[in-house]
Amino acid sequence: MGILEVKGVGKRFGGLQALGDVNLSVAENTVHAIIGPNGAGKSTLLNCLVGKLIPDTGSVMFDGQSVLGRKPHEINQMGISRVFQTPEIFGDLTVMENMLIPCFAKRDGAFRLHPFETVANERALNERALQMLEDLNMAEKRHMHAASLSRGDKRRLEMAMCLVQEPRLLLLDEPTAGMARADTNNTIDLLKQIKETRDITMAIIEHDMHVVFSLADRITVLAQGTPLVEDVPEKIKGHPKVQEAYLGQAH
Amino acid sequence: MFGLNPRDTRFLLIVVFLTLATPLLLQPFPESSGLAQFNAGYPDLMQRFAIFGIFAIGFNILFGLTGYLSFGHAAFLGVGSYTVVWMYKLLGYNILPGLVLAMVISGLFALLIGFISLRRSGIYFSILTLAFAQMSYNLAYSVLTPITNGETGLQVYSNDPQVLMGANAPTSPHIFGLVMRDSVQLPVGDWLFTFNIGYYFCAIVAILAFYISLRIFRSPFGMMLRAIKTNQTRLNYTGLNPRPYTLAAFVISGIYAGLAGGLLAAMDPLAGAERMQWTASGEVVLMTILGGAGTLMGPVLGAGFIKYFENIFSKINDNVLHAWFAFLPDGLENFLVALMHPFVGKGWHLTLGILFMLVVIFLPGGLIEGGQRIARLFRRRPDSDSRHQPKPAPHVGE
Amino acid sequence: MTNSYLTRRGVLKTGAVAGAGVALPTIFTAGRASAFTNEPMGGTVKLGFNVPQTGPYAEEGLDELRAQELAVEHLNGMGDGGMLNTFSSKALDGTGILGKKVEFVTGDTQTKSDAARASAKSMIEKDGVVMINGGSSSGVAVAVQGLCQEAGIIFMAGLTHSNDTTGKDRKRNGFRHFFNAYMSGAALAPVLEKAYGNDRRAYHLTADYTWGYTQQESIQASTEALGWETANNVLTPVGAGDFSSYIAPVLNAGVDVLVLNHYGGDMVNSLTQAVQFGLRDKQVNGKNFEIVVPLYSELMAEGAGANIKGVYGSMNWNWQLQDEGTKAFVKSFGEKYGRPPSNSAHTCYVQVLLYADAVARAGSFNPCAVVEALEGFEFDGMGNGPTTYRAEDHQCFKDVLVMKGAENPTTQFDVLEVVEVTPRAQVEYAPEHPMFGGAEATLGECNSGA
Amino acid sequence: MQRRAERNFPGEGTMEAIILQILNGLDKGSAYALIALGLTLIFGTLGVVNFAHGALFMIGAFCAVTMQRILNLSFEQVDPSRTDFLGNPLKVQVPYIESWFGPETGGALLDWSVPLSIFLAIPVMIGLGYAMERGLIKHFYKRPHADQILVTFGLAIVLQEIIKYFFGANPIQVAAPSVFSGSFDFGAILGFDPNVIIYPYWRMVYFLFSLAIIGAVFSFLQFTTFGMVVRAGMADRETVGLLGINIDRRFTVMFGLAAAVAGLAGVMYTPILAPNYHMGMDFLVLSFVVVVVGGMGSLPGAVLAGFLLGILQSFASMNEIKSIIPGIDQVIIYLIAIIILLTRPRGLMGRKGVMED
Repeated sequence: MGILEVKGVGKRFGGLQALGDVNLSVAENTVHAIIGPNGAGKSTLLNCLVGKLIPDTGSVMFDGQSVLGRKPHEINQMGISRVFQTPEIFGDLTVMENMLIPCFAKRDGAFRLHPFETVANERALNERALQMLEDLNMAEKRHMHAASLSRGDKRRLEMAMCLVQEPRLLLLDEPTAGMARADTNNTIDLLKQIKETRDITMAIIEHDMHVVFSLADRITVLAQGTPLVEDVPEKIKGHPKVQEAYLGQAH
Repeated sequence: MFGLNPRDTRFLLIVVFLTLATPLLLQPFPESSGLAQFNAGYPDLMQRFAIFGIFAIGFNILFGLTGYLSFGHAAFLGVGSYTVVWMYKLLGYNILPGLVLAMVISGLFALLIGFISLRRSGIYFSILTLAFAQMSYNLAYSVLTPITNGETGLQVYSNDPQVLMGANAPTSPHIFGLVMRDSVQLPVGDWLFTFNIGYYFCAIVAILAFYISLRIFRSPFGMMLRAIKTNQTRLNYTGLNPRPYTLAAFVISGIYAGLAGGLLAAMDPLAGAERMQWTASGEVVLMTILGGAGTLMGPVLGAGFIKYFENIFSKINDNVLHAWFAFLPDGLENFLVALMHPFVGKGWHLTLGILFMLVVIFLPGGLIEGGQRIARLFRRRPDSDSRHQPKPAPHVGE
Repeated sequence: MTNSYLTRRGVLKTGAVAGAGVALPTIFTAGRASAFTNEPMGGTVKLGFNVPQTGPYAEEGLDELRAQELAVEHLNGMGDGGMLNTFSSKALDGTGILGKKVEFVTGDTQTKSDAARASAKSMIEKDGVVMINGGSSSGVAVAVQGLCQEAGIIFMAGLTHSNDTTGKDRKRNGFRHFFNAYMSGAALAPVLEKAYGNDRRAYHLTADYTWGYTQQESIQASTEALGWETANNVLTPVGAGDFSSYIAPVLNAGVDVLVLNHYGGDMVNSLTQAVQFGLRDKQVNGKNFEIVVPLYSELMAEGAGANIKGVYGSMNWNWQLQDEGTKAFVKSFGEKYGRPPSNSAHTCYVQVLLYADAVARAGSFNPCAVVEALEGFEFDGMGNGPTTYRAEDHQCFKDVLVMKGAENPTTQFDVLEVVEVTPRAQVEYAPEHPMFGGAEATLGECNSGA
Repeated sequence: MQRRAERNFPGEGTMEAIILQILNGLDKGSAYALIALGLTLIFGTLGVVNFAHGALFMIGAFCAVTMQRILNLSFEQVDPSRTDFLGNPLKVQVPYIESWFGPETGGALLDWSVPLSIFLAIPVMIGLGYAMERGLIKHFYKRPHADQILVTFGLAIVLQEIIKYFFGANPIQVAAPSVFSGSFDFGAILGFDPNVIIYPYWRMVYFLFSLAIIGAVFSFLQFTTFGMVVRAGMADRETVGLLGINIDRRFTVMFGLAAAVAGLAGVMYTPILAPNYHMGMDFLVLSFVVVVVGGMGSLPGAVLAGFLLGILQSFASMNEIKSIIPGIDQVIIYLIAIIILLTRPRGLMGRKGVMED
């Protein structure tokens, strides 16, 4: 029984069957990659997991509870964090403030009105945020505006913001898309470091085989909205169905 | 001190000092000089500075922090005023019950309007708030005349019940006997300073309002509001629902507006429907942007700026101009008067319009940025070589 | 009333006596030197002219301002003296008021009661005026009148036509020279009867605010007294601009008279549009369809252009009158500004003179003395014939003009012509008339601020 | 305060009344639609909140006044037989145009001053729009909407104060050509009793005129390459920019076009509504409501919303409806706006993501 159980999920957009009968099981403390050619339904699946889309059929269970019908922020509170293709951070805020928001969210839940408390006085939270920044080598940039960070640093910051919430499941949506080789390698190293130092489950949606094969414990190949195969990386590499799916999609 | 860091405490103390010293600071020119026209240290205008300062501070909590541009905040101002005058009519001239109730009622009204309007964002939100406020205004001006006294404005009549009014109670707004209109005047040489009770009441309320807004800016709540302005998606995926936060900000700013409206009626016991018109809502938007949205002091400066023009420039007529330039030869005098004529008196709108444009073109951050630039001129630039180092984020509120 | 408004000039003087520059808060509200608000101490006295300088009535405000400046000139003995020469009271001698030179300050009411009060307050608090005059709407007049009552200075209303100003909102410190809605109705009715008979069905379009309500009520009462029937009264939003959807139903309402209880831009638009809809070319019940505009102003009549031809209305005064006072005023105004004065200009001019005269007769600027001098004051030579300031409600009683849009105007200034001067007796009413607040309405006590 | 005489005519003539109000609504709607169309062009193409758009409408109206003044330029002739208000001999103004072309042709030109002013308004408005965009708005594309509001609001005040300086604050009557001054019996055409549905000629002219303008704008955007590029730019500015097309230059032209549309709406509206210097502000709020109800960035939406609100406002002004809900005509526009925005999140035809942040 995995921490995330996707059973028979289907989703239509008008006449287009984006997802049809997807079954997926992500085991705890593993890195599970979902790969597939363009239009395979990877992003749709991800959006179904985080509450942005509601699937037409099937169920999505996280740690034994259904996530369907819950809003994104409620799903996050269940312990699922998401990293976006282009880093979503609070550009106008400083790096430190960016870190503090998930800390408060974690502590206070969905809403707590605290107009007379002072951010600076929340010692424990500040220390935790700083610790996380240090872990990711971002501490010396904590007073910078997030918008002025480099792209790689933005990714790092976003990752830190997700990790500081101590999620049980981290969803990564093409974390290296559009990155230069060096940045990609940095990101891989970062993810490896996270994987090694923390008890965390990760689900990665990725295009880049290099990334996938450096990280994943298990891989699901998605094509035309249905899973083709699911196996360990070594087996996926030479799998005929996978090659067919990718070659048929020649690009 | 006061739960603030030393820097903010210093800031607050400066604000307190400036507010309390306003009657002196706004009276820089001797009475007999021609420039006395520019003195603004008389009670009514000082009260307006404080009151519209409160209005703008409150508006800034919504607009400056969350970025939600409400075009209907004047409705809360009007509701506050009407509440206070009705309390005069029903209970008596003590302003306290009215002010408290004004905050409660405008808060409830804001809760209702905010709950509906915040379902939309961007310009759709702005138009929803505008629509609510315009409906309130139009109805108050016409159909609701029995409650609002329409165009004339709600006022107290001698046959109103005023059940709590004692036999010797003052017959104008007061707080436990301290009459708002009373003043102490202090002549110093050719200067004349007026210390008005009403002003000091407004000033104390304004300082409190400012202090609360400062605390909100520095609080986790304020940080959440700024986060909403920057990136709602990330906030959602961080486990936070932005709606309660924006609604809370909307209600808080509505309460500020209601308080400001109540104070207007506390200084002058009449509530006119025009207070709710879209131009009044637009005015507070302009004040906030003009001063510098999202900064602590900016909106207050903007409020002062606009009210100063409205009250001082509109009173300069040709006679005054002639008096100023009387020392010049006739031809030059007439030329200068003719040159300035379109910009003062009935032309004060023109001057204001031009200044709006100049400020926004040359000072993108509003008046507050102008102040910062001037301050920078006087400050030594110690780190001109460290320009390439990461720039620390400016402290919010500067 | 507690003492609240202080004398600026007065305090300066006493302050100087107490030892120039000694920073002592010697002057609390109780121990002041002056006997009433803003008592003029030096050689000058300041009056406040609070008129709309921005917004829809800016032009009217400008004309009021011209007249007020002229009045100040005449009071100070400059110019040709204007109506001072024809005024029945001879207390003023062209040396200012009580020997003090008259100065004035101006402000912008913006035709909003809030802004008007702010402007008036700054005049009282900053400039130390003893009297405020002007305004172009009833809302503003009532608001400023209330303020002047509280502050303890005199308010001489400008153009305000609502019954309320000297009705339910009357104040001891406020005076209105302008006529009111009731008088309009009373003056118009006989003329309408003569012109259109007494078997008519009228349809009212009424501006949806207090002035509109009182005017409509007055006109309805006086026309119904003739035997007219009031078919309908429709309230229209102020500043609606396009009145077509209110005018169109008139066509089929089976009525033969349309009464437009509008003023200013609303009047210009509703009248123009009614004419465009062909109302005036229609025959209903065998009679010509007619339009009536109860309150005219020449500035607005100019805006309505040719549409106003033959339309009846009423006015407080018109420059085309031929009495001596009018001629003198039109001459000095026309020579100075190159145009004849409007009736709001006339009212403001006369009000300034009346105030000055009352001060001169009372021998004091004390508002209570001025009130006493003005109450029941009878005068003549101010263009309206024999006039009385009634003591009970501070309303002036005088003849009312019934006007008609001229068929062949020669200039932009004579688009209206005087049809009849309705004698004063016909427009009088009891002070406790129900349209004027009934028996409950009182002036209250005079307030001098002391 | 309710002092109405109760007397209605239920049932009788209901159909006629409805047709009349539809006609009135179409006319109001034409004005709303034209203003909103121009505003949407600016919103949609440039992403600029233009608070000076009402002022452009007002300037258009004053083009008609100016034209009338120009045609009326006169020299003075002393007429000794008459006197002016001061008793001096009357100076009669004789328009040059009448002395040049003779009273007949001259008079006809004067009579047609409103349609003639279109020829004045087009270059003036395009020029003004061009100058505004190049001189001011251009620098505000990347600034926050708040700054755009402040600067255009300042500009609107300046424009209206300039007009006030030259033309005064009073409404100025500008008459339609006398051919159109009357009204015609619309009901008779539809087979109703004569004299029940009367409609002024000029309002019909205005309605047809606005249809023509709307049609012209749409076909311009639909059928010219210029229009295609602009439409593409409205959809995705960056991509079009990447194609090497100078989209900015075209947007400048669009600004001129939008100004011209607003101006023409103003010119032709003058016989219906006597222009005054603050009419722009009166229309400003309304036009924003119309645009937003139509949906940000949607031209058909703006037109649709204009007509819809115009017609609903006319219906709300009917006595029958006002007697049920007093004051409904005062708030109907806002009420409809609220209902539409709550049921359709982006107005009638708005696109996702336009001006939502």
